[in-house]
Amino acid sequence: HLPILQWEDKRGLAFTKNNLSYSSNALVIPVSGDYYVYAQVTFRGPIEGHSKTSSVTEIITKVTDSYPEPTKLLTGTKTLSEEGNSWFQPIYLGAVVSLEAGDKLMVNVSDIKLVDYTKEHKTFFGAFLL
Amino acid sequence: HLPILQWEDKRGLAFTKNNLSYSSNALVIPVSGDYYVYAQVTFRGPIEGHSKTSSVTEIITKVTDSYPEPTKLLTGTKTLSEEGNSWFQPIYLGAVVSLEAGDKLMVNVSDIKLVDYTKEHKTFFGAFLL
Amino acid sequence: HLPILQWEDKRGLAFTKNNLSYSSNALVIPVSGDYYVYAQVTFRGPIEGHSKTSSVTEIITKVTDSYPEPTKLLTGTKTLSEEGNSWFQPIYLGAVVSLEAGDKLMVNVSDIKLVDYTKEHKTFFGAFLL
Amino acid sequence: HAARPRCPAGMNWIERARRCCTQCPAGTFLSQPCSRHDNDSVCTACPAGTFRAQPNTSPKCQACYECDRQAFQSVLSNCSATSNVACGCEPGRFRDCLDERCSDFSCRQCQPCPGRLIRQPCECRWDTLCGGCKPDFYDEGSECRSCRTSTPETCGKECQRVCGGGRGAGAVGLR
Repeated sequence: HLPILQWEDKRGLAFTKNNLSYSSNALVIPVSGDYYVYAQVTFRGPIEGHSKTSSVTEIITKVTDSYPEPTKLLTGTKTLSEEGNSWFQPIYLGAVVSLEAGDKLMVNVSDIKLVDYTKEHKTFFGAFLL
Repeated sequence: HLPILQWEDKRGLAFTKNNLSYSSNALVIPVSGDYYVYAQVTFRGPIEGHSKTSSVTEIITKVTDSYPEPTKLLTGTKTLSEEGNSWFQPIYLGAVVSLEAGDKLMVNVSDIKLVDYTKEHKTFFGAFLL
Repeated sequence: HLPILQWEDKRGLAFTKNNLSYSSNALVIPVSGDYYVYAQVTFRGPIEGHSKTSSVTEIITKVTDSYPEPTKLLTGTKTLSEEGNSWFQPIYLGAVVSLEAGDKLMVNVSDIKLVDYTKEHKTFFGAFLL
Repeated sequence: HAARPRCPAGMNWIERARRCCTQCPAGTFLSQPCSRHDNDSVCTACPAGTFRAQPNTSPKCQACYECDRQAFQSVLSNCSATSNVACGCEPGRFRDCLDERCSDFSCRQCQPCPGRLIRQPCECRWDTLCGGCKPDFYDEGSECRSCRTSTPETCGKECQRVCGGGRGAGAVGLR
Protein backbone atom coordinates (compact mmCIF):
# COMPACT_ATOMS: atom_id res chain seq x y z
CA HIS A 1 0.00 0.00 0.00
CA LEU A 2 0.99 3.61 -0.54
CA PRO A 3 2.40 5.61 2.38
CA ILE A 4 -0.18 7.21 4.71
CA LEU A 5 0.10 10.87 5.69
CA GLN A 6 0.14 11.98 9.32
CA TRP A 7 -1.89 15.08 10.30
CA GLU A 8 -2.00 17.80 12.94
CA ASP A 9 -5.48 17.80 14.55
CA LYS A 10 -5.30 20.53 17.19
CA ARG A 11 -2.89 23.34 16.47
CA GLY A 12 -3.43 26.30 14.14
CA LEU A 13 -6.36 25.90 11.74
CA ALA A 14 -6.76 22.22 12.63
CA PHE A 15 -9.64 21.06 14.86
CA THR A 16 -11.97 18.11 15.44
CA LYS A 17 -15.45 18.26 16.95
CA ASN A 18 -18.82 16.44 17.19
CA ASN A 19 -16.93 13.25 18.09
CA LEU A 20 -15.16 13.11 14.76
CA SER A 21 -11.74 12.15 16.13
CA TYR A 22 -8.26 11.66 14.78
CA SER A 23 -6.09 8.70 15.78
CA SER A 24 -3.30 6.65 14.15
CA ASN A 25 -3.24 8.84 11.04
CA ALA A 26 -6.98 8.46 10.45
CA LEU A 27 -10.20 10.39 10.93
CA VAL A 28 -12.58 8.10 12.84
CA ILE A 29 -16.26 8.33 11.90
CA PRO A 30 -18.46 8.66 15.01
CA VAL A 31 -21.90 8.08 13.50
CA SER A 32 -23.07 6.40 10.30
CA GLY A 33 -24.17 8.76 7.53
CA ASP A 34 -23.16 10.62 4.40
CA TYR A 35 -20.04 12.75 4.73
CA TYR A 36 -18.37 15.25 2.40
CA VAL A 37 -14.75 14.14 2.58
CA TYR A 38 -11.95 16.29 1.13
CA ALA A 39 -8.17 16.65 1.08
CA GLN A 40 -5.56 18.71 -0.69
CA VAL A 41 -1.93 17.65 -0.93
CA THR A 42 0.66 20.02 -2.36
CA PHE A 43 3.50 18.04 -3.91
CA ARG A 44 6.85 19.67 -4.69
CA GLY A 45 10.19 18.61 -6.15
CA PRO A 46 12.67 17.70 -7.37
CA ILE A 47 14.27 16.09 -4.33
CA GLU A 48 18.05 15.84 -4.59
CA GLY A 49 19.27 12.32 -5.08
CA HIS A 50 15.74 11.25 -5.94
CA SER A 51 14.88 9.81 -9.32
CA LYS A 52 12.90 12.10 -11.62
CA THR A 53 9.19 12.11 -10.72
CA SER A 54 6.87 11.31 -13.60
CA SER A 55 3.61 11.45 -11.67
CA VAL A 56 2.07 12.18 -8.27
CA THR A 57 -0.96 10.46 -6.73
CA GLU A 58 -3.22 11.24 -3.78
CA ILE A 59 -5.84 8.73 -2.58
CA ILE A 60 -8.44 9.08 0.20
CA THR A 61 -8.94 5.58 1.56
CA LYS A 62 -11.45 3.98 3.95
CA VAL A 63 -10.68 1.18 6.40
CA THR A 64 -13.71 -0.49 7.90
CA ASP A 65 -14.40 -3.33 10.33
CA SER A 66 -16.83 -4.84 7.83
CA TYR A 67 -14.16 -5.61 5.22
CA PRO A 68 -10.52 -6.68 5.62
CA GLU A 69 -9.08 -4.54 2.79
CA PRO A 70 -8.93 -0.74 2.49
CA THR A 71 -11.31 0.81 -0.05
CA LYS A 72 -10.19 3.65 -2.35
CA LEU A 73 -12.78 6.43 -2.13
CA LEU A 74 -11.18 9.27 -4.15
CA THR A 75 -8.06 9.34 -6.31
CA GLY A 76 -6.21 12.22 -7.93
CA THR A 77 -3.31 11.20 -10.13
CA LYS A 78 -1.35 13.62 -12.33
CA THR A 79 1.65 13.24 -14.60
CA LEU A 80 4.37 15.86 -14.39
CA SER A 81 6.20 17.43 -17.31
CA GLU A 82 8.62 19.59 -15.30
CA GLU A 83 12.05 19.56 -16.88
CA GLY A 84 14.38 19.33 -13.88
CA ASN A 85 13.38 22.74 -12.49
CA SER A 86 11.72 23.12 -9.13
CA TRP A 87 8.04 22.33 -9.39
CA PHE A 88 4.97 22.29 -7.14
CA GLN A 89 1.59 20.76 -7.82
CA PRO A 90 -1.55 20.76 -5.64
CA ILE A 91 -4.16 17.97 -5.94
CA TYR A 92 -7.60 18.63 -4.41
CA LEU A 93 -10.18 15.87 -3.90
CA GLY A 94 -13.67 16.05 -2.44
CA ALA A 95 -16.91 14.08 -2.62
CA VAL A 96 -19.84 12.66 -0.64
CA VAL A 97 -19.40 9.09 0.62
CA SER A 98 -21.58 6.88 2.80
CA LEU A 99 -19.72 5.84 5.94
CA GLU A 100 -20.40 3.61 8.95
CA ALA A 101 -19.64 4.43 12.57
CA GLY A 102 -16.08 3.27 13.28
CA ASP A 103 -14.88 3.65 9.70
CA LYS A 104 -11.45 5.25 9.37
CA LEU A 105 -10.39 7.70 6.63
CA MET A 106 -6.78 8.14 5.56
CA VAL A 107 -4.81 9.95 2.86
CA ASN A 108 -2.24 7.93 0.90
CA VAL A 109 0.33 9.48 -1.42
CA SER A 110 2.58 8.10 -4.10
CA ASP A 111 5.74 9.48 -2.43
CA ILE A 112 5.81 11.03 1.02
CA LYS A 113 9.12 12.79 0.32
CA LEU A 114 7.39 14.93 -2.32
CA VAL A 115 4.68 16.26 0.04
CA ASP A 116 4.89 19.91 1.09
CA TYR A 117 3.97 19.58 4.76
CA THR A 118 5.52 22.93 5.73
CA LYS A 119 2.36 25.07 5.68
CA GLU A 120 -1.08 24.00 7.00
CA HIS A 121 -2.87 26.00 4.29
CA LYS A 122 -1.20 24.07 1.48
CA THR A 123 -1.88 20.48 2.56
CA PHE A 124 -5.07 19.70 4.49
CA PHE A 125 -7.69 16.98 5.08
CA GLY A 126 -11.21 16.98 6.52
CA ALA A 127 -14.77 15.69 6.54
CA PHE A 128 -18.22 16.86 7.64
CA LEU A 129 -21.54 15.10 8.11
CA LEU A 130 -24.31 16.24 5.75
CA HIS B 1 -22.67 21.12 -27.25
CA LEU B 2 -19.86 19.14 -25.71
CA PRO B 3 -20.44 15.43 -25.11
CA ILE B 4 -22.29 14.51 -21.89
CA LEU B 5 -20.92 11.86 -19.54
CA GLN B 6 -22.96 8.88 -18.39
CA TRP B 7 -22.78 7.80 -14.75
CA GLU B 8 -23.32 4.71 -12.55
CA ASP B 9 -25.82 5.63 -9.80
CA LYS B 10 -26.25 2.41 -7.79
CA ARG B 11 -23.25 0.11 -7.77
CA GLY B 12 -20.14 0.46 -5.62
CA LEU B 13 -19.65 3.90 -4.02
CA ALA B 14 -22.48 5.40 -6.10
CA PHE B 15 -25.87 6.13 -4.53
CA THR B 16 -28.79 8.52 -4.72
CA LYS B 17 -31.18 9.39 -1.87
CA ASN B 18 -33.63 12.02 -0.59
CA ASN B 19 -35.31 11.98 -4.01
CA LEU B 20 -32.25 13.29 -5.79
CA SER B 21 -32.46 10.95 -8.77
CA TYR B 22 -30.41 10.14 -11.81
CA SER B 23 -31.93 9.74 -15.26
CA SER B 24 -30.75 10.26 -18.87
CA ASN B 25 -27.26 11.24 -17.82
CA ALA B 26 -28.46 13.90 -15.39
CA LEU B 27 -29.00 14.43 -11.67
CA VAL B 28 -32.58 15.63 -11.24
CA ILE B 29 -33.16 18.18 -8.49
CA PRO B 30 -36.13 17.19 -6.29
CA VAL B 31 -36.63 20.41 -4.30
CA SER B 32 -35.62 24.02 -4.93
CA GLY B 33 -32.74 25.30 -2.88
CA ASP B 34 -28.99 25.87 -2.74
CA TYR B 35 -26.89 22.85 -3.57
CA TYR B 36 -23.16 22.21 -3.40
CA VAL B 37 -22.50 20.61 -6.78
CA TYR B 38 -19.18 18.92 -7.56
CA ALA B 39 -17.50 16.65 -10.11
CA GLN B 40 -14.06 15.32 -10.85
CA VAL B 41 -13.07 13.99 -14.26
CA THR B 42 -9.72 12.28 -14.73
CA PHE B 43 -8.52 12.74 -18.30
CA ARG B 44 -5.78 10.55 -19.75
CA GLY B 45 -3.97 10.16 -23.05
CA PRO B 46 -2.56 10.09 -25.62
CA ILE B 47 -4.99 7.99 -27.60
CA GLU B 48 -3.29 6.32 -30.56
CA GLY B 49 -4.56 7.57 -33.87
CA HIS B 50 -5.99 10.65 -32.12
CA SER B 51 -4.66 14.11 -32.80
CA LYS B 52 -2.47 15.55 -30.06
CA THR B 53 -4.58 17.02 -27.23
CA SER B 54 -3.79 20.63 -26.44
CA SER B 55 -6.34 21.08 -23.65
CA VAL B 56 -9.07 19.34 -21.66
CA THR B 57 -12.30 20.85 -20.39
CA GLU B 58 -14.96 19.79 -17.89
CA ILE B 59 -18.21 21.73 -17.51
CA ILE B 60 -21.07 21.16 -15.04
CA THR B 61 -24.20 22.31 -16.85
CA LYS B 62 -27.79 22.97 -15.79
CA VAL B 63 -30.82 22.33 -17.98
CA THR B 64 -34.01 23.91 -16.70
CA ASP B 65 -37.59 24.09 -17.89
CA SER B 66 -37.56 27.85 -17.43
CA TYR B 67 -34.93 28.44 -20.14
CA PRO B 68 -34.40 26.67 -23.49
CA GLU B 69 -30.60 26.57 -23.38
CA PRO B 70 -28.25 24.84 -20.96
CA THR B 71 -26.49 27.09 -18.47
CA LYS B 72 -22.81 26.57 -17.68
CA LEU B 73 -22.46 26.47 -13.88
CA LEU B 74 -18.80 25.48 -13.40
CA THR B 75 -15.95 25.13 -15.87
CA GLY B 76 -12.48 23.68 -15.46
CA THR B 77 -10.28 23.99 -18.51
CA LYS B 78 -6.55 23.31 -18.70
CA THR B 79 -3.93 23.26 -21.41
CA LEU B 80 -1.64 20.25 -21.62
CA SER B 81 2.10 20.33 -22.24
CA GLU B 82 2.72 16.58 -22.27
CA GLU B 83 5.26 15.62 -24.90
CA GLY B 84 3.89 12.41 -26.42
CA ASN B 85 4.20 10.35 -23.24
CA SER B 86 1.21 8.96 -21.43
CA TRP B 87 -0.42 11.69 -19.32
CA PHE B 88 -3.09 11.93 -16.58
CA GLN B 89 -4.92 15.11 -15.57
CA PRO B 90 -7.72 15.32 -13.00
CA ILE B 91 -10.01 18.37 -12.96
CA TYR B 92 -12.12 18.96 -9.82
CA LEU B 93 -14.98 21.47 -9.71
CA GLY B 94 -17.34 22.37 -6.85
CA ALA B 95 -19.51 25.29 -5.81
CA VAL B 96 -22.87 26.33 -4.38
CA VAL B 97 -25.58 27.03 -6.95
CA SER B 98 -29.26 27.91 -6.57
CA LEU B 99 -31.44 25.32 -8.28
CA GLU B 100 -35.15 24.80 -8.92
CA ALA B 101 -37.05 21.57 -8.50
CA GLY B 102 -36.85 19.70 -11.81
CA ASP B 103 -33.53 21.22 -12.86
CA LYS B 104 -31.11 18.75 -14.38
CA LEU B 105 -27.34 18.73 -13.81
CA MET B 106 -24.93 17.19 -16.29
CA VAL B 107 -21.19 16.96 -16.85
CA ASN B 108 -19.85 17.82 -20.31
CA VAL B 109 -16.29 17.14 -21.43
CA SER B 110 -14.18 18.32 -24.31
CA ASP B 111 -13.50 14.76 -25.54
CA ILE B 112 -15.16 11.66 -24.16
CA LYS B 113 -12.39 9.37 -25.47
CA LEU B 114 -9.95 11.07 -23.09
CA VAL B 115 -11.98 10.33 -19.95
CA ASP B 116 -10.65 7.67 -17.57
CA TYR B 117 -13.85 5.78 -16.80
CA THR B 118 -12.10 2.65 -15.52
CA LYS B 119 -12.23 3.32 -11.73
CA GLU B 120 -15.13 4.92 -9.80
CA HIS B 121 -12.75 6.76 -7.44
CA LYS B 122 -11.06 8.71 -10.26
CA THR B 123 -14.08 10.20 -12.02
CA PHE B 124 -17.18 11.12 -9.97
CA PHE B 125 -20.09 13.57 -9.77
CA GLY B 126 -22.51 14.58 -7.03
CA ALA B 127 -24.59 17.22 -5.27
CA PHE B 128 -26.11 17.84 -1.83
CA LEU B 129 -28.67 20.28 -0.51
CA LEU B 130 -27.36 22.81 2.01
CA HIS C 1 0.39 41.36 0.23
CA LEU C 2 -0.75 39.70 -2.97
CA PRO C 3 -3.47 41.48 -4.96
CA ILE C 4 -7.06 40.87 -3.86
CA LEU C 5 -9.73 39.83 -6.34
CA GLN C 6 -12.99 41.71 -6.70
CA TRP C 7 -16.21 39.74 -7.11
CA GLU C 8 -19.73 40.10 -8.53
CA ASP C 9 -22.23 39.27 -5.76
CA LYS C 10 -25.65 39.76 -7.39
CA ARG C 11 -25.76 39.20 -11.11
CA GLY C 12 -25.91 35.89 -12.94
CA LEU C 13 -25.07 32.86 -10.78
CA ALA C 14 -23.83 35.07 -7.94
CA PHE C 15 -25.92 35.55 -4.78
CA THR C 16 -25.58 36.13 -1.05
CA LYS C 17 -28.12 35.14 1.61
CA ASN C 18 -28.59 34.35 5.31
CA ASN C 19 -26.74 37.60 6.10
CA LEU C 20 -23.53 36.40 4.52
CA SER C 21 -22.67 39.67 2.75
CA TYR C 22 -20.05 40.95 0.36
CA SER C 23 -18.30 44.29 0.82
CA SER C 24 -14.87 45.72 -0.09
CA ASN C 25 -13.82 42.59 -1.92
CA ALA C 26 -14.61 40.34 1.01
CA LEU C 27 -17.27 37.92 2.18
CA VAL C 28 -18.33 39.03 5.67
CA ILE C 29 -19.18 36.27 8.14
CA PRO C 30 -22.50 36.97 9.91
CA VAL C 31 -22.40 34.35 12.65
CA SER C 32 -19.57 32.39 14.27
CA GLY C 33 -19.27 28.75 13.23
CA ASP C 34 -17.62 26.28 10.91
CA TYR C 35 -17.85 27.16 7.22
CA TYR C 36 -16.91 25.27 4.09
CA VAL C 37 -15.01 27.94 2.15
CA TYR C 38 -14.08 27.43 -1.49
CA ALA C 39 -12.79 29.30 -4.55
CA GLN C 40 -11.64 28.53 -8.05
CA VAL C 41 -9.46 30.90 -10.07
CA THR C 42 -8.75 30.19 -13.73
CA PHE C 43 -5.42 31.68 -14.71
CA ARG C 44 -4.45 32.19 -18.36
CA GLY C 45 -1.52 33.59 -20.31
CA PRO C 46 0.83 34.57 -21.68
CA ILE C 47 0.12 38.28 -21.47
CA GLU C 48 1.92 40.30 -24.15
CA GLY C 49 4.73 42.39 -22.79
CA HIS C 50 4.57 40.40 -19.57
CA SER C 51 7.51 38.39 -18.35
CA LYS C 52 7.14 34.63 -18.67
CA THR C 53 5.06 33.18 -15.79
CA SER C 54 6.75 30.43 -13.88
CA SER C 55 3.95 29.79 -11.39
CA VAL C 56 0.48 30.87 -10.31
CA THR C 57 -0.87 31.09 -6.76
CA GLU C 58 -4.32 31.45 -5.23
CA ILE C 59 -4.81 32.06 -1.50
CA ILE C 60 -8.04 32.33 0.51
CA THR C 61 -7.26 34.72 3.36
CA LYS C 62 -9.08 35.71 6.55
CA VAL C 63 -8.98 39.18 8.09
CA THR C 64 -10.29 39.34 11.63
CA ASP C 65 -10.70 42.00 14.27
CA SER C 66 -8.97 39.76 16.80
CA TYR C 67 -5.63 39.82 14.98
CA PRO C 68 -3.92 42.63 13.03
CA GLU C 69 -2.56 40.50 10.18
CA PRO C 70 -4.41 38.45 7.55
CA THR C 71 -4.34 34.67 8.04
CA LYS C 72 -3.81 32.35 5.09
CA LEU C 73 -6.54 29.68 5.20
CA LEU C 74 -6.02 27.81 1.91
CA THR C 75 -3.29 28.01 -0.70
CA GLY C 76 -3.05 26.51 -4.17
CA THR C 77 0.23 27.13 -5.94
CA LYS C 78 1.42 25.51 -9.16
CA THR C 79 4.43 25.85 -11.43
CA LEU C 80 3.80 26.22 -15.14
CA SER C 81 5.75 24.41 -17.87
CA GLU C 82 4.01 26.01 -20.85
CA GLU C 83 6.50 26.84 -23.58
CA GLY C 84 5.36 30.28 -24.76
CA ASN C 85 2.05 29.02 -26.13
CA SER C 86 -1.25 30.16 -24.77
CA TRP C 87 -2.05 28.38 -21.55
CA PHE C 88 -4.84 28.22 -18.99
CA GLN C 89 -4.84 26.63 -15.56
CA PRO C 90 -7.63 26.39 -12.96
CA ILE C 91 -6.86 26.12 -9.24
CA TYR C 92 -9.67 24.93 -6.94
CA LEU C 93 -9.49 25.23 -3.15
CA GLY C 94 -12.01 24.20 -0.49
CA ALA C 95 -12.02 23.29 3.18
CA VAL C 96 -13.81 23.72 6.52
CA VAL C 97 -12.56 26.58 8.68
CA SER C 98 -13.78 27.96 12.02
CA LEU C 99 -14.76 31.61 11.68
CA GLU C 100 -15.99 34.37 13.98
CA ALA C 101 -18.82 36.78 13.26
CA GLY C 102 -17.30 39.77 11.45
CA ASP C 103 -14.42 37.86 9.93
CA LYS C 104 -13.73 38.74 6.31
CA LEU C 105 -12.71 36.26 3.60
CA MET C 106 -10.77 37.31 0.52
CA VAL C 107 -9.05 35.68 -2.43
CA ASN C 108 -5.50 36.78 -3.25
CA VAL C 109 -3.68 35.87 -6.43
CA SER C 110 -0.06 35.98 -7.52
CA ASP C 111 -0.84 38.17 -10.54
CA ILE C 112 -4.22 39.74 -11.22
CA LYS C 113 -3.43 40.23 -14.92
CA LEU C 114 -3.34 36.45 -15.36
CA VAL C 115 -6.84 35.88 -13.94
CA ASP C 116 -9.58 34.88 -16.40
CA TYR C 117 -12.43 36.99 -15.05
CA THR C 118 -14.43 36.83 -18.30
CA LYS C 119 -16.79 34.00 -17.37
CA GLU C 120 -18.48 33.52 -13.98
CA HIS C 121 -18.35 29.73 -14.29
CA LYS C 122 -14.55 29.71 -14.58
CA THR C 123 -13.59 31.85 -11.58
CA PHE C 124 -15.80 31.77 -8.47
CA PHE C 125 -15.72 32.09 -4.67
CA GLY C 126 -18.13 31.11 -1.90
CA ALA C 127 -18.80 29.80 1.58
CA PHE C 128 -21.59 28.06 3.50
CA LEU C 129 -22.22 27.43 7.18
CA LEU C 130 -22.19 23.75 8.23
CA HIS D 1 -18.07 5.24 20.68
CA ALA D 2 -18.30 2.41 23.20
CA ALA D 3 -15.43 -0.09 23.19
CA ARG D 4 -16.01 -3.10 20.98
CA PRO D 5 -15.44 -6.66 22.20
CA ARG D 6 -13.37 -8.93 19.96
CA CYS D 7 -15.47 -11.25 17.79
CA PRO D 8 -14.56 -14.88 17.16
CA ALA D 9 -13.12 -15.78 13.73
CA GLY D 10 -15.70 -15.60 10.96
CA MET D 11 -17.77 -13.02 12.81
CA ASN D 12 -17.85 -9.19 12.83
CA TRP D 13 -19.16 -6.71 15.41
CA ILE D 14 -22.44 -5.10 14.27
CA GLU D 15 -22.91 -1.78 16.07
CA ARG D 16 -26.69 -1.63 15.62
CA ALA D 17 -27.17 -5.10 17.00
CA ARG D 18 -24.50 -4.61 19.66
CA ARG D 19 -23.27 -8.17 18.98
CA CYS D 20 -21.01 -10.27 16.77
CA CYS D 21 -22.67 -11.69 13.67
CA THR D 22 -21.59 -14.17 11.02
CA GLN D 23 -19.64 -12.77 8.09
CA CYS D 24 -21.11 -13.11 4.62
CA PRO D 25 -18.96 -15.23 2.31
CA ALA D 26 -16.90 -13.70 -0.50
CA GLY D 27 -19.14 -12.92 -3.46
CA THR D 28 -21.96 -11.73 -1.22
CA PHE D 29 -22.74 -8.73 0.98
CA LEU D 30 -24.76 -8.13 4.14
CA SER D 31 -28.21 -7.31 2.78
CA GLN D 32 -29.80 -7.57 6.21
CA PRO D 33 -27.78 -7.17 9.40
CA CYS D 34 -28.39 -9.52 12.30
CA SER D 35 -30.52 -8.05 15.04
CA ARG D 36 -30.28 -7.99 18.84
CA HIS D 37 -32.46 -11.04 19.11
CA ASP D 38 -31.34 -14.22 17.45
CA ASN D 39 -31.66 -13.96 13.66
CA ASP D 40 -28.26 -13.92 12.07
CA SER D 41 -26.81 -12.11 9.02
CA VAL D 42 -28.76 -12.30 5.76
CA CYS D 43 -26.36 -12.31 2.81
CA THR D 44 -27.14 -11.64 -0.86
CA ALA D 45 -25.05 -12.28 -3.96
CA CYS D 46 -23.15 -9.29 -5.34
CA PRO D 47 -25.09 -7.74 -8.25
CA ALA D 48 -23.50 -7.98 -11.72
CA GLY D 49 -20.62 -5.58 -12.09
CA THR D 50 -19.71 -5.74 -8.42
CA PHE D 51 -17.66 -8.10 -6.23
CA ARG D 52 -16.45 -8.92 -2.75
CA ALA D 53 -13.19 -10.84 -2.68
CA GLN D 54 -13.32 -11.57 1.06
CA PRO D 55 -15.80 -12.59 3.78
CA ASN D 56 -17.48 -9.41 5.01
CA THR D 57 -20.35 -7.60 6.67
CA SER D 58 -20.36 -4.80 4.08
CA PRO D 59 -23.69 -3.13 3.19
CA LYS D 60 -22.67 -3.15 -0.50
CA CYS D 61 -20.30 -4.83 -2.92
CA GLN D 62 -17.42 -2.99 -4.59
CA ALA D 63 -17.85 -1.81 -8.20
CA CYS D 64 -15.63 -3.64 -10.70
CA TYR D 65 -12.98 -1.67 -12.50
CA GLU D 66 -13.04 -1.60 -16.29
CA CYS D 67 -10.18 -2.21 -18.69
CA ASP D 68 -9.16 0.86 -20.66
CA ARG D 69 -10.05 -0.04 -24.25
CA GLN D 70 -8.83 3.34 -25.54
CA ALA D 71 -5.41 2.46 -24.14
CA PHE D 72 -5.48 -0.99 -25.87
CA GLN D 73 -5.88 -2.86 -22.60
CA SER D 74 -7.44 -6.32 -22.78
CA VAL D 75 -9.36 -8.33 -20.21
CA LEU D 76 -7.19 -11.06 -18.69
CA SER D 77 -9.99 -12.21 -16.43
CA ASN D 78 -13.48 -10.86 -16.17
CA CYS D 79 -14.89 -9.40 -12.99
CA SER D 80 -16.65 -12.12 -11.01
CA ALA D 81 -18.62 -11.97 -7.77
CA THR D 82 -15.38 -12.70 -5.90
CA SER D 83 -12.70 -10.89 -7.94
CA ASN D 84 -12.13 -7.63 -9.72
CA VAL D 85 -11.41 -7.51 -13.45
CA ALA D 86 -7.75 -8.09 -14.39
CA CYS D 87 -6.45 -6.10 -17.35
CA GLY D 88 -3.46 -6.76 -19.59
CA CYS D 89 -2.43 -5.63 -23.06
CA GLU D 90 -3.61 -6.63 -26.50
CA PRO D 91 -1.22 -8.88 -28.44
CA GLY D 92 1.84 -7.05 -29.77
CA ARG D 93 1.69 -4.45 -26.96
CA PHE D 94 3.32 -3.96 -23.57
CA ARG D 95 2.48 -2.04 -20.38
CA ASP D 96 3.69 1.58 -20.20
CA CYS D 97 3.20 2.00 -16.45
CA LEU D 98 2.44 5.32 -14.82
CA ASP D 99 4.49 4.35 -11.73
CA GLU D 100 5.96 1.31 -10.00
CA ARG D 101 2.55 0.15 -8.76
CA CYS D 102 1.39 0.02 -12.38
CA SER D 103 -2.27 0.29 -11.34
CA ASP D 104 -2.57 2.76 -14.25
CA PHE D 105 -0.95 1.90 -17.56
CA SER D 106 -1.41 2.26 -21.29
CA CYS D 107 -0.44 -0.46 -23.81
CA ARG D 108 2.20 0.61 -26.29
CA GLN D 109 3.19 -1.25 -29.43
CA CYS D 110 6.19 -3.55 -29.08
CA GLN D 111 9.17 -2.36 -31.05
CA PRO D 112 9.76 -4.56 -34.12
CA CYS D 113 13.65 -4.72 -34.12
CA PRO D 114 13.96 -4.65 -37.94
CA GLY D 115 17.08 -6.56 -39.07
CA ARG D 116 18.05 -7.32 -35.49
CA LEU D 117 18.17 -10.42 -33.31
CA ILE D 118 15.64 -10.39 -30.45
CA ARG D 119 17.40 -10.67 -27.13
CA GLN D 120 14.13 -10.75 -25.16
CA PRO D 121 10.71 -11.00 -26.75
CA CYS D 122 8.00 -8.43 -26.00
CA GLU D 123 5.80 -9.37 -23.06
CA CYS D 124 2.97 -7.65 -21.23
CA ARG D 125 5.43 -6.31 -18.67
CA TRP D 126 8.20 -5.09 -21.03
CA ASP D 127 9.02 -4.07 -24.57
CA THR D 128 11.04 -6.20 -26.99
CA LEU D 129 14.77 -6.10 -26.20
CA CYS D 130 16.61 -5.90 -29.51
CA GLY D 131 20.03 -7.50 -29.94
CA GLY D 132 22.74 -7.10 -32.54
CA CYS D 133 22.21 -7.31 -36.32
CA LYS D 134 20.96 -10.57 -37.82
CA PRO D 135 23.24 -12.56 -40.11
CA ASP D 136 23.45 -10.88 -43.55
CA PHE D 137 22.64 -7.51 -41.94
CA TYR D 138 25.24 -4.88 -41.18
CA ASP D 139 25.22 -2.05 -38.66
CA GLU D 140 24.76 1.39 -40.23
CA GLY D 141 24.40 4.13 -37.66
CA SER D 142 21.53 2.93 -35.48
CA GLU D 143 20.06 0.65 -38.13
CA CYS D 144 20.72 -2.88 -39.33
CA ARG D 145 20.70 -2.99 -43.13
CA SER D 146 20.38 -6.05 -45.34
CA CYS D 147 23.42 -7.01 -47.39
CA ARG D 148 21.08 -7.54 -50.29
CA THR D 149 20.14 -3.89 -50.41
CA SER D 150 23.72 -2.61 -50.39
CA THR D 151 25.56 -1.60 -53.56
CA PRO D 152 29.32 -1.29 -54.14
CA GLU D 153 28.98 2.49 -53.87
CA THR D 154 27.15 2.38 -50.54
CA CYS D 155 28.94 -0.55 -48.97
CA GLY D 156 31.24 0.93 -46.34
CA LYS D 157 33.81 -0.80 -44.16
CA GLU D 158 31.29 -2.51 -41.84
CA CYS D 159 29.14 -3.55 -44.80
CA GLN D 160 32.14 -5.10 -46.51
CA ARG D 161 33.18 -6.80 -43.29
CA VAL D 162 29.74 -8.38 -42.84
CA CYS D 163 28.53 -8.84 -46.38
CA GLY D 164 31.94 -9.70 -47.98
CA GLY D 165 31.33 -11.47 -51.44
CA GLY D 166 32.01 -9.42 -54.63
CA ARG D 167 32.44 -6.26 -52.72
CA GLY D 168 36.06 -5.31 -51.89
CA ALA D 169 36.91 -9.03 -51.60
CA GLY D 170 40.63 -8.21 -51.55
CA ALA D 171 40.28 -6.09 -48.40
CA VAL D 172 38.36 -8.87 -46.72
CA GLY D 173 40.98 -11.47 -47.77
CA LEU D 174 43.77 -9.49 -46.06
CA ARG D 175 42.21 -9.66 -42.58
